[in-house]
Order: sequence, then structure tokens, then C-alpha cells
Amino acid sequence: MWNNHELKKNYDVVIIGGGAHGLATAYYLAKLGITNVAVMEQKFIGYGGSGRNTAILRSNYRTEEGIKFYDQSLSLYEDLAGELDFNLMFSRQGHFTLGHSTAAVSGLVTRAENNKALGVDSYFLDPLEIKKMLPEIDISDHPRFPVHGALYHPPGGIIRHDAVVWAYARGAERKGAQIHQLTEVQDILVENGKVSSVVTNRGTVSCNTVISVVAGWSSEVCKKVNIKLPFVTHPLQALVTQSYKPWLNHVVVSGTLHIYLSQTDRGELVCGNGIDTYPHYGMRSTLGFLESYAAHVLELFPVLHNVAVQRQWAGLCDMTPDYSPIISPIDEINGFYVNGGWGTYGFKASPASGYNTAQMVANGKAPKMIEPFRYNRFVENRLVGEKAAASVGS
Amino acid sequence: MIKTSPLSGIYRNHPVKLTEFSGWQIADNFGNAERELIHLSQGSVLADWSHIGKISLSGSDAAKAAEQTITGASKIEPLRSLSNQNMAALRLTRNDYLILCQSGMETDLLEKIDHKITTVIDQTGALGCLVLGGPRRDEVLQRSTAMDLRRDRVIAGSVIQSSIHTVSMTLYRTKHFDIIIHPRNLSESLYDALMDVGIGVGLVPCGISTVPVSFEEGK
Amino acid sequence: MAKRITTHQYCDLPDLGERLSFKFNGKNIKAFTSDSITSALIASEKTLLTRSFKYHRPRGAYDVFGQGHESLVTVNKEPNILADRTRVEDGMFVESQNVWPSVDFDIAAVNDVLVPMLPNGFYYKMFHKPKWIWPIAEHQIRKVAGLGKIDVTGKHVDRRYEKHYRFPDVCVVGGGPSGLAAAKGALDEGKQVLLIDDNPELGGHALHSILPVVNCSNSALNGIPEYKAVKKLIEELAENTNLEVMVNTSVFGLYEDNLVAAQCDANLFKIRAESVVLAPGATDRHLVFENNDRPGILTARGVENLIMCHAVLPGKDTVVVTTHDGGFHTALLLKGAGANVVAIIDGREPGSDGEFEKQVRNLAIPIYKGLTVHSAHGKKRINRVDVGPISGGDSHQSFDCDLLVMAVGFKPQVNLLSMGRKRPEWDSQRQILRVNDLPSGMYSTGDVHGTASFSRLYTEGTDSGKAAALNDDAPKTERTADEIIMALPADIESAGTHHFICKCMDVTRTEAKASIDEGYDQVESLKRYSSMGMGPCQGKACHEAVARLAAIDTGISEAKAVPTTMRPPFSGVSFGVLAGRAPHLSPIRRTPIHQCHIDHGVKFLDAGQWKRPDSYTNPQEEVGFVRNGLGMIDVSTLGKIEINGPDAVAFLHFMLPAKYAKFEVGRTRYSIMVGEDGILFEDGTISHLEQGKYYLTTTTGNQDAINALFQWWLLVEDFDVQVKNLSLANAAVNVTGAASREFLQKLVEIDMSNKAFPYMHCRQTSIADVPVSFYRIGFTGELGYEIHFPAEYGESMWRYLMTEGETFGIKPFGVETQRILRLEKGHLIPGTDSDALSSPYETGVGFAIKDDKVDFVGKAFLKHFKDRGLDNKLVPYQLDPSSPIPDDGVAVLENGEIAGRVTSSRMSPTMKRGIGLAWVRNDMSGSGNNFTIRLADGQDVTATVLDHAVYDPEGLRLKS
Amino acid sequence: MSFQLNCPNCGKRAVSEFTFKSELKIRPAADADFSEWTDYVYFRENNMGRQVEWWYHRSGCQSWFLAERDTLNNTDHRSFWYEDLEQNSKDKNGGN
Repeated sequence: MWNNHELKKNYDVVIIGGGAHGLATAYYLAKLGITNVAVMEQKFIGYGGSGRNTAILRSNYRTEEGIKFYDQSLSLYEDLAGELDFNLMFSRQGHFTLGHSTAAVSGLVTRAENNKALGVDSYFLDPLEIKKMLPEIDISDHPRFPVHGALYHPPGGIIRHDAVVWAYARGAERKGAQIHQLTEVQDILVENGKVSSVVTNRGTVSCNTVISVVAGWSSEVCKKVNIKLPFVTHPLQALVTQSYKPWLNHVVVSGTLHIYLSQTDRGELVCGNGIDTYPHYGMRSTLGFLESYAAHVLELFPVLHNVAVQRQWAGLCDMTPDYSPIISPIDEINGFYVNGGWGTYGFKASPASGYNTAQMVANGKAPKMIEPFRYNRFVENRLVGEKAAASVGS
Repeated sequence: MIKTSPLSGIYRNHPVKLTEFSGWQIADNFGNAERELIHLSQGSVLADWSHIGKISLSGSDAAKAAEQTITGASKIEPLRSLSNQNMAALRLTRNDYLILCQSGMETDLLEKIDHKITTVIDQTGALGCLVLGGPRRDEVLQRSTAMDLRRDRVIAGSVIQSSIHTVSMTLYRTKHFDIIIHPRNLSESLYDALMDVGIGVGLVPCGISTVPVSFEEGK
Repeated sequence: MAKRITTHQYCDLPDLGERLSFKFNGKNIKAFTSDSITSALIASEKTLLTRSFKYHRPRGAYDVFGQGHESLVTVNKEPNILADRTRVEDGMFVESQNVWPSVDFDIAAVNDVLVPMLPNGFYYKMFHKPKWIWPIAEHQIRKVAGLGKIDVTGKHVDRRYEKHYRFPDVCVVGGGPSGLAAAKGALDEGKQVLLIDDNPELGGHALHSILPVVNCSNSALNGIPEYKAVKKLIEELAENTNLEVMVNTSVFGLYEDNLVAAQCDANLFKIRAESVVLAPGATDRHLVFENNDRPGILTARGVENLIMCHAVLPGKDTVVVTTHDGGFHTALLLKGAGANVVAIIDGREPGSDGEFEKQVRNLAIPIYKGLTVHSAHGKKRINRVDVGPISGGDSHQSFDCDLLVMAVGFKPQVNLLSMGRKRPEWDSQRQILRVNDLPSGMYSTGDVHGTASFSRLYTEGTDSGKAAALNDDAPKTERTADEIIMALPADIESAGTHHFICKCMDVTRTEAKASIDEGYDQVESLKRYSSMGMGPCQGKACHEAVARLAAIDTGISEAKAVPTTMRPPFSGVSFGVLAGRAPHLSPIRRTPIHQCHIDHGVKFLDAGQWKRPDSYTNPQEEVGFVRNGLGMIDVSTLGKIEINGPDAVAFLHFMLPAKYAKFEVGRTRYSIMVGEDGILFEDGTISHLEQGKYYLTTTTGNQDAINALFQWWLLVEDFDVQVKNLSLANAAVNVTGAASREFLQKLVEIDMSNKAFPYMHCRQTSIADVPVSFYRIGFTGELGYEIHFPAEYGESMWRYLMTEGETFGIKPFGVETQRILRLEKGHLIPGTDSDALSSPYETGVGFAIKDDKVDFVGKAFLKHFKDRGLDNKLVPYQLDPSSPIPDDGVAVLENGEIAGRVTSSRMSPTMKRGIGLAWVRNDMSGSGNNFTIRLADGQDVTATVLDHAVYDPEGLRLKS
Repeated sequence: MSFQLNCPNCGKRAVSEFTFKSELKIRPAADADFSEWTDYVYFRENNMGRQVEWWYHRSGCQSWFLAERDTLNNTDHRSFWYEDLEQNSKDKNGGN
């Protein structure tokens, strides 16, 4: 599968972060013929957001930038299992985003129409249509926030998130990239405005290019080269229930209630909610999350009252002011790239993120697809419009 | 024009006997004053004191202004109170006081205060006031707030600002009552929540004939 | 054969309570009220409880403390209930899960035969080529996946769930000897103590011990058997009123700042303790050998519990495998209950016999030293075991038996300790996974540091309780050589492919090894790939085995074994328990006029937490009331802030983008607010009520936020002003329509004429002796007055105005009606028609900005927005009268590409055509320009940009 | 319910009673370069470790205060009034 290697003296590209994005980047770089690549992972691959998300895939964003990018990602996901010869268990269940107010419905309609215009399958459903597909949902006016409608997105679904990490790792490794687990990048050295080497707990290696792909930890990595980011790291919590006979065959998200849920092929309900309201790096889960999630999910599905939580955890989200990522060269430092700011929407972006990052590094310039996600937009005040549609993670 | 309590909706759904008190329409009793007395002595009761006067003072000279309402108020520590039968001065922070008084007294009090030195707001209509009484009221609180309100920790005369059933509130503890002052618009929700958890610990609603307004004397 | 026993040679038997019966898979089972489902089933010889997750192997009771998946059953249609921890009730229906057609004959058990053929991680290796296979395969997988069945009938939905809070000085988790002693230690210091145990009664494993207590510092306990001593200790403690005891209560989580979460039935306890003492004890160690999952293999403490707490003998011919004297104790209990102890297999080499060993020898029970179990036989029930050397290899002896007791040492229950943010480490001296040095405020004591004698646990526990009470350093725990229990090798090398490491997820040793060979050599990756430890027990049974095996297989020493992260909850906790009662969710906010709306038969609208009137009849009709007569709406939800003081003007100049130096008393203005980022987030009106006293209104959602924001700026910028949040103190209504002046003039003494009180002015007066302020503004497009007055008069004032206005035909109208009215005037609502990226210039309210001020909030960004020009613009539009009405939110298209969106769209009853507001590209925003709106059904309609309000563009009605 | 934050007025309370605003930042002068403003509005140190932050006791005394908190573990934080912020940091905070 993959092996442990000694560190080489030199790599063309050092990717900091062995999550799905970093490994996908290594894989697509290798496909472009750039194989003298090291992925440096402080813990084990998939330790961060890649292993802590709720594995939902969708492309029903609001803005043209978002829709096109995530649609590319979803297309790549579709063929990934075959390409990497690894069953990623992509379960195309269809994805509901529920709206609980007239304002929310309006936002969903905008998304539906923008999606349609760009060829993404999304449409609006009224409560009765929702009820047909989700028989146990409460669409009465009894809940505190009744269901007013939903954006339905048939291509959305869930995938086995760890498998994506492993498949990219194996794919990259097979094409010549090296994956170094338990390898902590302690410093990044810059000479004459150009990246020169990376200092790790296992020694120093020289390199021409460094890509920081560490999501929630981006601010700390970029401090090593004095680059400040518009990120705030918040925890995002999730839980799984015990295993039950498959009951829910769709992904259900509610923006107002800040919750989402789906059921895996193992029978567990995978559940998450919005980010915690204050920054925190500790990844420690809270009781408050369990309580608020439970209260909210029972508003939608009262029959789940005796379903038991089996495990809870937290991951990190690097939130940006416009709820869109940065995938960009950094002008001040030749050879230094940042891929981050993935907030709550990073996992589903992995293939497109890796693919475009690889193109950017190989060609020295960002492909058109990711131009809107350049670093300088925050300096220039040219933000992307996804914040307006920001619902919870999903 | 009559002043109505934020619980007027609740009154409609109970066999309540209403009374007019200082221009306010308020519950005299909830249909069975005898039962209310029994619960007050043995279980727990919830009364509506929303009609009491409530004046907030804030700013760096709030203490000076508070002294104009009740002598000694400027000397009390934050989160403590000073009261007599008719009024209570609660010191919320260094710079914030809440003055409570018998209904109708607020006009006089407002006149006594030098409005130039402090921000004075008549919050009488802005805030609801629910009162828990009875020996089992601690059990209601233990199901209602994440605040530690053990009697040996929060002694009579204490003032706590926190939330109860997710409603922000100021809790003023006297020897016999826990007085919960909260935003008027959430009053009915808070009442419902308290009554809901009060099932099983003998909580019943009661009127001011059972629990007349009194701030009890002392520091 | 299992049976109920009536006498025991060495101990008293418990009082079993009343007789009752219940159904298990349709069959009647006799039981006693003291029984758990498991004890009752075992007593009735129902050893086979369920089938395993993947291979559908038969499984039976194992530890009887509800730690593993074996215990999960469906009770009265409620899934995944722990049979081990649930008391029987008369007439209850208990069913096995994950079986079809029955637990005795399960068709899916064919999977078991396939075990050797299925590669490790086979899900990742199969069914993905060609692409179309997977959806079909997945469909089949989902048919058989999962354990219990969610009861979709919702029969129990109305169960009463409660939340409780507790604030003890010291919270002791675990009511065994050490926990009890800790409680005593803390109580002796005068502290309030909460003692929690998840068993039906306090006492822990001491309840199963007939060993006499010796050398205990509590001398009253010496000389009597532990099970009696511990009861005596409990009685002693019960007299202390500072102690609260909760039994049957499981602590499922330990969170930041000593927040202990516990569950008892339908109750959630949230306990914030000054100090926490964790005394969770230890459970029998898991042993990995061939067919180690067969029904009839039970843990030693499980067997002891069955005998001493339920008078149930779980087998007749028994083999005990052990590595410590405890195994001999269990053997004695078995023997005393009438079992035939076939053999004791002791992993230790021969040496000096312990006290129990001597007794056992006297009973002529054969003892085999230096051996262990290699494999078990029998399918639905064990019938034979093979034993052999610890080093593995060939087994050399077999014993027929129907019960195998595992007494191979204990694994400390480190989960809760680990949730305190400390990873357990393999303590190679004590041969256990252990957590040292807990964060301050947390203490641990007892068997969790390695098992020890009652008297040692007592002393240690008391010391810990005392330290917790005084916030001292945690006392050291020592273990002497004779207290340390040897751990058998992590795996006994022997033939076969059914060495189950993780029984919950059906993961074998072979699979784990193969996964490591594939590169999943980090214990966390290994867990995720093989799904070991991810089942119902969350690794409680197997984390030690997984860690030790992974260490060996990845070539590091066993001493470096570190298990995967232990996460809450420690035991399953249901959504119902976590959610509690509905009022906890999001309380409803009601305006002071709420009851009046109900009287009018209102339809309410949820506006955040608020209930607001949406409409009373229908909005299209209500528009007519306002346009042609007189209407009144409750606008009490407006934020209302009064600002006065010497620096009032300077403060307004700083906070708001407009200028107020020439803003005269009695005037009212439209006002916007922007953030430092220059984004429009709020609008409202500002009025100059009296010299130096200003009154600002904000929209519903922002009343608290804006007050907080003002307070923050006051703090950091140090203005000498007073900001009063009167949002709740005042109710407000808007009386509007051509007749409003005539109507109100009847009620007030001030001159309401257009000349005396023009448009965009304010006045203070009174109505029926109630002080009111009037703001003549025009959101609806008609002559109208917003009236603010003390909230306590909300209902009276509304009723008074409705009565007095009767002759003018006054009618109430709601928020939806108001939205149409304002749309006819082209007024925007921030947040509805603008979003998080809307600059005021693009939104069309740039007129409200006067940026030639030294400094104000948002100045730099507004300048930037202004300089760079407009990209997009919010425009009013109208449709052809024959066009259908688009939904809010639909797209504006140009040549099939997105060029904008509709934010508000309504039928205008006044103009009899569709009207609205839409974002379009700036080059499309010229007056008279046509653009295309795509309806949700795909149809396109043409809209025309207006440069004015569709209704009364000159504002004659407003100003008249 | 999660960790407890220490309100300088009310004492320790569950963090859910508070509103987090942001890390303490220096407001630029009105005439500063636009890049200073974008830095102020958008960019953050986002420390993994100790940082000084603005908090508001929403459900309590409704006071603004500062807390120096370790974002890695929330422990041992120090909270204080803005007026007690060292004068040099306040000057840097500017705007007065």
C-alpha cells in the first residue's frame, strides 16, 4: 500500500499536511509528472479535517465560482474509485437543504436557479414533496421552526472519507511521491525571497516549492514565513449514533437548526452541526453540542428520540471572511503556496482542490477555476459571495 | 388605561381571579387560594410580580444615583443588595444598579434621581418578574439553570445574573423567595418552562394574594 | 446447564423479589423483579442472545455489565437497549436484533463460512469496478446492515425527558470500595459529595467477594467478608446528609472544567464539580484465541455477579482460565453454587499457593499451571476447550464444558480519565494501560491503577477523597509485586482464523495483521481501516488488545502500546435524554400586543425567536385596507435606542455614516448602519426628540446586537453619552392610511396638520394620558405615524386605537402585508434584499452616507467601494400585468448566464402586476432596461427596471 | 455547556453565556492606507496558544471585557476590564 521512507535531501515540492487535500495534490502533481514530492504529516494521514468531517458531497453552492468548483470536484469524485482502484463507497443518496423561514426559502430558490443555470441538478421542494421522500419528517407547524421547503440536489451524497485519504495516498505513492507520517515541519526557510528548505523533526530537506495544506492549522504554519491569513480556527463537532437498520437514505441538512445527518452503510447516523462560536484548537468535544444537536434533530425527526449517540468528536475549521478558500501563490515568497480556508466545506472539495493546486504549482499560475480564491482578494477587498448562502457545514 | 402583565396570555388559560393593583391588572389568585398557600408552605409556587417598579441606573456615577433612592446603596458590593419592605437596590456591577420597588413608587423614585449623572431607564414595562417560593423551589431551579444556587453559596440578599431556561435573567434571592427578573417578551416562555419542569416538585402558579410583594428587610 | 440456585455453600444469596414473566423472541421467560434481562435469560438457559455485526456469528452474554454489543436487544420495539443493564418488567417484549429469520437460525450466518475468503478491508477492495456495480452492491449491503430497528411508529415519543443540574464540591464516579472510601474522605472534610454508580446498588466488585477484609484502617470492617463489609460501609455513609447518591446512573462524559454528564433513565444530569474523583474500577481483560466469542464464555466478574446478585449459575461444567488468585475465588463461588469445576487453567508457573488456591486444591479441583486456552468449540454454545502453552503452538489437552470463565486479569476503565485529556500508556511494570497525572481538579483512585486489596483501596480512596476536598496533590498509588497481575501475551498463537479482537465489529487477528502489512501501521489508521473498536462498545472491551497487538505487529515494543483516542460518550445516550424538554430549544418572544393578535385570528410568522403577525385575513386584501382606508400594524419588535449626553452628536457621527450637526429637534431621518467592512447591515430611523436626545430604531433581529455594539464602541472610544436600550420598554404600532391624521388628531392635543407636523418629523404627546412619541415616516407609502409608548400599555393601547378607529374603518395588518406595501414603494429590507457582501452604494442607499467626516465606522471601506464603482445594483422592477409572479430568490439571466437574482417579488394589488427588487449587473440597471427572470418552472419573464417606486413615485401621499 | 469563562463581574460561567467578538486588534488611523484597513478587518493572528480576546457577557451583566485565553486548552485564562489593559497595548489599540 504505502511505505515508510527515509527523508531525501531534496524534494521539488514539499506538501505540508497529509490530509485529503495534500495527498490529492501529491497525486495530481505526480500525474503531471512531478514526482519528487514529499507529503509531510505531523500525525498520521487523515488525522485532521479529512478524518473528522461528515463526508457529505454536493455541488449546490450559490455563486458561480462555488458551483463550478464543487461541480468539478463532484465529477472527479465520481470516477475516483475506478481511477484509484479503491472502493470509496460513494453513496449518491440525494441531498436536502431544509429551509425554515421565508428568507431561507428565498436563498434556497436562488441556489436552485443558479445551479440549474450552470447545469447542476438542484430544485426546490415544498413540504409535502419532502414528506414523500422522508416519511418520518415532521412538516407540521408544531416544531419551533417548521419546515417551509427544501433545496433538493440528487447528485449529492456521502462517501467513506478515510478511504479517500488512503486511496489518494496509495495513488500518489504508486506514482512516486513519498508520504512521511509522524513528520513535523518545524520551520520553513526562505532565502532571497524564495523558499529554500523545510526543517522537520527528522532533519532538514531542501526544496523549491512548499505548499501549506493544513486547514485549521494554516495560521501557525504561515507564521513561520511571516504570512498573515484571514483565518479564524473554530471547532466543528460531529457525532455518530449506534448502528441501526438503514432508515434514512438521503442526506438531510437544516440551515436554521444548524444540523445535518445521513446514515452510512454500517447503519450509523452521522451527524454534525454548525461551528462552535469561539476559536479553539483543542478539538475537545462538548456536552453542549450533544444537547443542541439532539434538541434540533428531534424537531425534524421525533422518532429518533431513543436513538443513542455512540461517539462524538471535534475537528478544526479555518473560517474565512467570505466562506471561501484560499488556493493561491503568495507573491511575497517565491515558491510558497497556501491552500486553506476550507471552513466547513473542505472535504467535498478535495479532488478539485488537489487537482487545481497541482496545476497551479506545475504551471506557476492559478488555473481560471481557482482565480477567485486568490490570497490577494482580501487585501483588495474582492470577496467571493458564498458567505451570503452559508448554511452549516454540510 | 390599564397596564397588563406579560403573562396576560397565561391568565386567559387559567381560572384566575384578576385584580387591579396600582393601574396593573394582575392575578389575585389562580382559582384556589387555599391550595396556593399549602404549596407555598410545602411545595413550590410561581407568582407574577411583573407590576413592581424596576429602574436601572448605569454609568460611573450609578452608585451616587442609587444612594439617592435608598441610603447605603452606594456602599453595597456588586452582586449584593440592600432592601426594605418596599424597595430593593440590587447592585449588578460596579456601574449598574437595578432598583425594585412596590408598584407605583417608581415615579417618585425617578424624580429623586439626578438624571444628569447616570443613565436612568424605567424598565418597569420592559422586564417581567417571576417569583419562586416554597421549600421545594430549589428543585425547580436545579432543573432550570446551570447556575450553582445552593443556599449556602448564594445567600439571601445575593444577586445573580445568568440564564434560566436559556432566558437571560437577574435573580434576586431573599430569605423566602427567588425573584427572577427577565425580558418581558420572554416571560410567557419562561413561565411555561418553569411550570413544565415544576411538574413533580409540586409547583403551582399563585397570585399576589398568596405572595404579596415584599422585599424583606436586610442587607 | 444454567440454573437458579437456592443455596450457596460460602455466602448468603440475594433477595430476588417478586416473580414475573416476559417474552423473549416470542417465548415466555420466568424471572424475578431483581433480574436484569440477561440474568433472567441465562437462568432460563437462553445463552444465545444475538448475532454478530458482520458474520452473524452466534453471541451470548459476556461480561453482564453491558459493555459489549452482545447485550443489545430490542425492548418493546425500542432498539439497542442493553439487556445487561435493563431490569425486567412484567410482560415486556424482548427481541434479538440483527437476525433473520431468528436468532437460532440466521441465514446471514453464511457470511461466517466466508471469513477466510474475505480479504481484510474487503469493502474497499470490491464492488467498485465497473462503476455501476457499487450502487447495486450498496443496495444489498444496506438491506442487511445495521443492528436495531428504529421504531418509526413514534410510540414512545412523548416520554418525559428531564434535565437536572448539580454542583457538588466533590463528585465521585464509581461506588466500589475505593469510590465509597473517596466519598468518605471528602465527607470527613465537610464537603458536599455526589456519588454516582451505574449499577443497581453501590459496592462495586466487593459485592461479589467472599474474601475477608483484613488490616483495614476502618477497623469496623475487619474480619467480615468484603460483600458484607462494603454494605456496612454504605450504611455508615448513608447517615451523612452531605452525601447524595445516584445509582443506576451512568456517567457518560467528562468535559472541560469538571463537567460530568450522567444519565439515569430519562434524566440527564449535568454536574459541575469543584473536584472529581474517578473510581471507575477495572473490568476483566479480553483474551484473544480461536472462537473466543462463543456463547458460554463469560468473564469472571460476570459470573460472580450472576451468582451473588442474581442467584444464577450460568453453567454446569465449567473451566476457569486465570492468571491470578481471583480465578480461584470465582471457582470457589461456582463450586459453592453446585457447579462442576472441570479444570482451572492457570497461566502462572507453579509457585506458592494463595489462600483460595489452597481451598480449591482441598476441593479436588484439578489445576493446570503454565497453560492457557487455545481454542473453543461448539457453535451456539461452547462445549469444549483446548488448552496449551502460553507461548502458543499445539494445544495438548481438551476439556468438555458448557462454561468457560475468563479470569485473566483486569483492564482499568481508563475511558473517563482519558476524556480528561490524558492518553493512557502501557505501564509495563503493572501490566496495564494506565493514565497518570490528571489535570488539576481531577483525581483517580482504585482498581483503575491496578487491582489491590480492599484495605488498600480503602486507604487510597480515603486519601484521594480528602485530597479532592482540599484541592491537594493527588496521592500516589503503589502496587506491590504480589498485587500485580501478569498479562498473558496479547495473542495466543494457535491455529484458526477466528481470533476476535473486536467482537462488536467482527475483526479478527488475521485481518488486523494484514491491514498493518498494507501500511495502516498507525493505531488510529488501523482502527479506521479495520473498524476495530468502532462498534457499540467503542473499544471498551478491546482497546487494550488492539494497542498491544498493533505495537507488536508494527515492530515497536509492547511497552509503547498506546490505544486510540477514547471519546465520549462512555455509554450510549439517547437523543431524547440529551434534548430534554422542548422549552430548552429556543424560547418564543412575544410582543406586548401578542394577545390582541390572537383575538383578531392572526396567522403568526416566525421572525427569529419572535412571533409576529403575518396577516389576519389575506395580505393582498390587507394592502387595500391601507391604501384605501386605515391600517395598523404592531411594530414593537423594532429595536429602540435612546442616545443623549454631551457627546451625542459626535457619537452618532462616529457610529453612523451620516452627519447630524444640522439635524434639528423634531426631525426624523432614514438611517443606515455599516460595519467596518463597509457592508450594509442595518437600517432604521433616527429622530431628534429633544435637544441632545436622539431615538434610533433598528430592525427586529438586531435589537440586542446593536445595543451591545454601541456599548463596545462607548467603551473603547470613550464618548460621554448615555445609550439606553428601550427596545423592550416601548411597544410600537404603525397607524397608516390616508385617514390616519384625522383619526389620530381626535386622540391628541398637538396639532397634527401637515404644516405643524410634516413628513419625517417626530412629536411627543400623550394618548389617554399615556405618554407617546409619534414618528411620521412612510415605509408603507401612505400617510402614517409610528407610535411608541410604554410596553405595559401594549394591549390597552392597541384595543383603544382599534375601538377609537372603528369609525375610520381601522383594520389590523401583518408583516407580509407590510412587505408588499413597502415593495410598492421600492424600499429594501437589509438582510432580505441585501446580503453579507452588499455595499450601500450598490444597494441604492448611498445617499444616506456623508463621508466627509474625519472618522467613522466603515469609512475606509466605504471609500474603497465608492472609488471602485458599482459592479451590481439593486433595482426596483415591474412585470407585464400578464406575467406570472416569480418566487423570491429566482435568477436573473442574460444569454442563459446568471446575471443577478430577485430578492423580493410580489403581486402588487395596487398596480395589478408583479413587482419586486432584483440584483442585476450595473450595466443592466438603467431605468427602462429590460431583463429576464427565469421562473422555477423554467419559464422566462421580462422585467423592466424602474427608477422610481411603482406606487406614488413622487411621494405625494406620504407628504400630504 | 463547555468550559467556564471568568467574567470579571459575575465570576465563572459556562462559555455559552458569552459572545466572542474577536482577538484584540489595533484599529488603524482613519487616514491609514487601505491595506492597513483590510488587515484590521480581515486578517487575524489566530494564535494556537494564548491570545487576548474581546468577550461580552450576553446572558449575565452584559459587560464587555478582555480575556487572555489559551486557544489550545481554554485553561488558566485571565480576564480583565478594558481599563486595566496595559496602557501601551491600549495606545496600540488606537482610536482613542
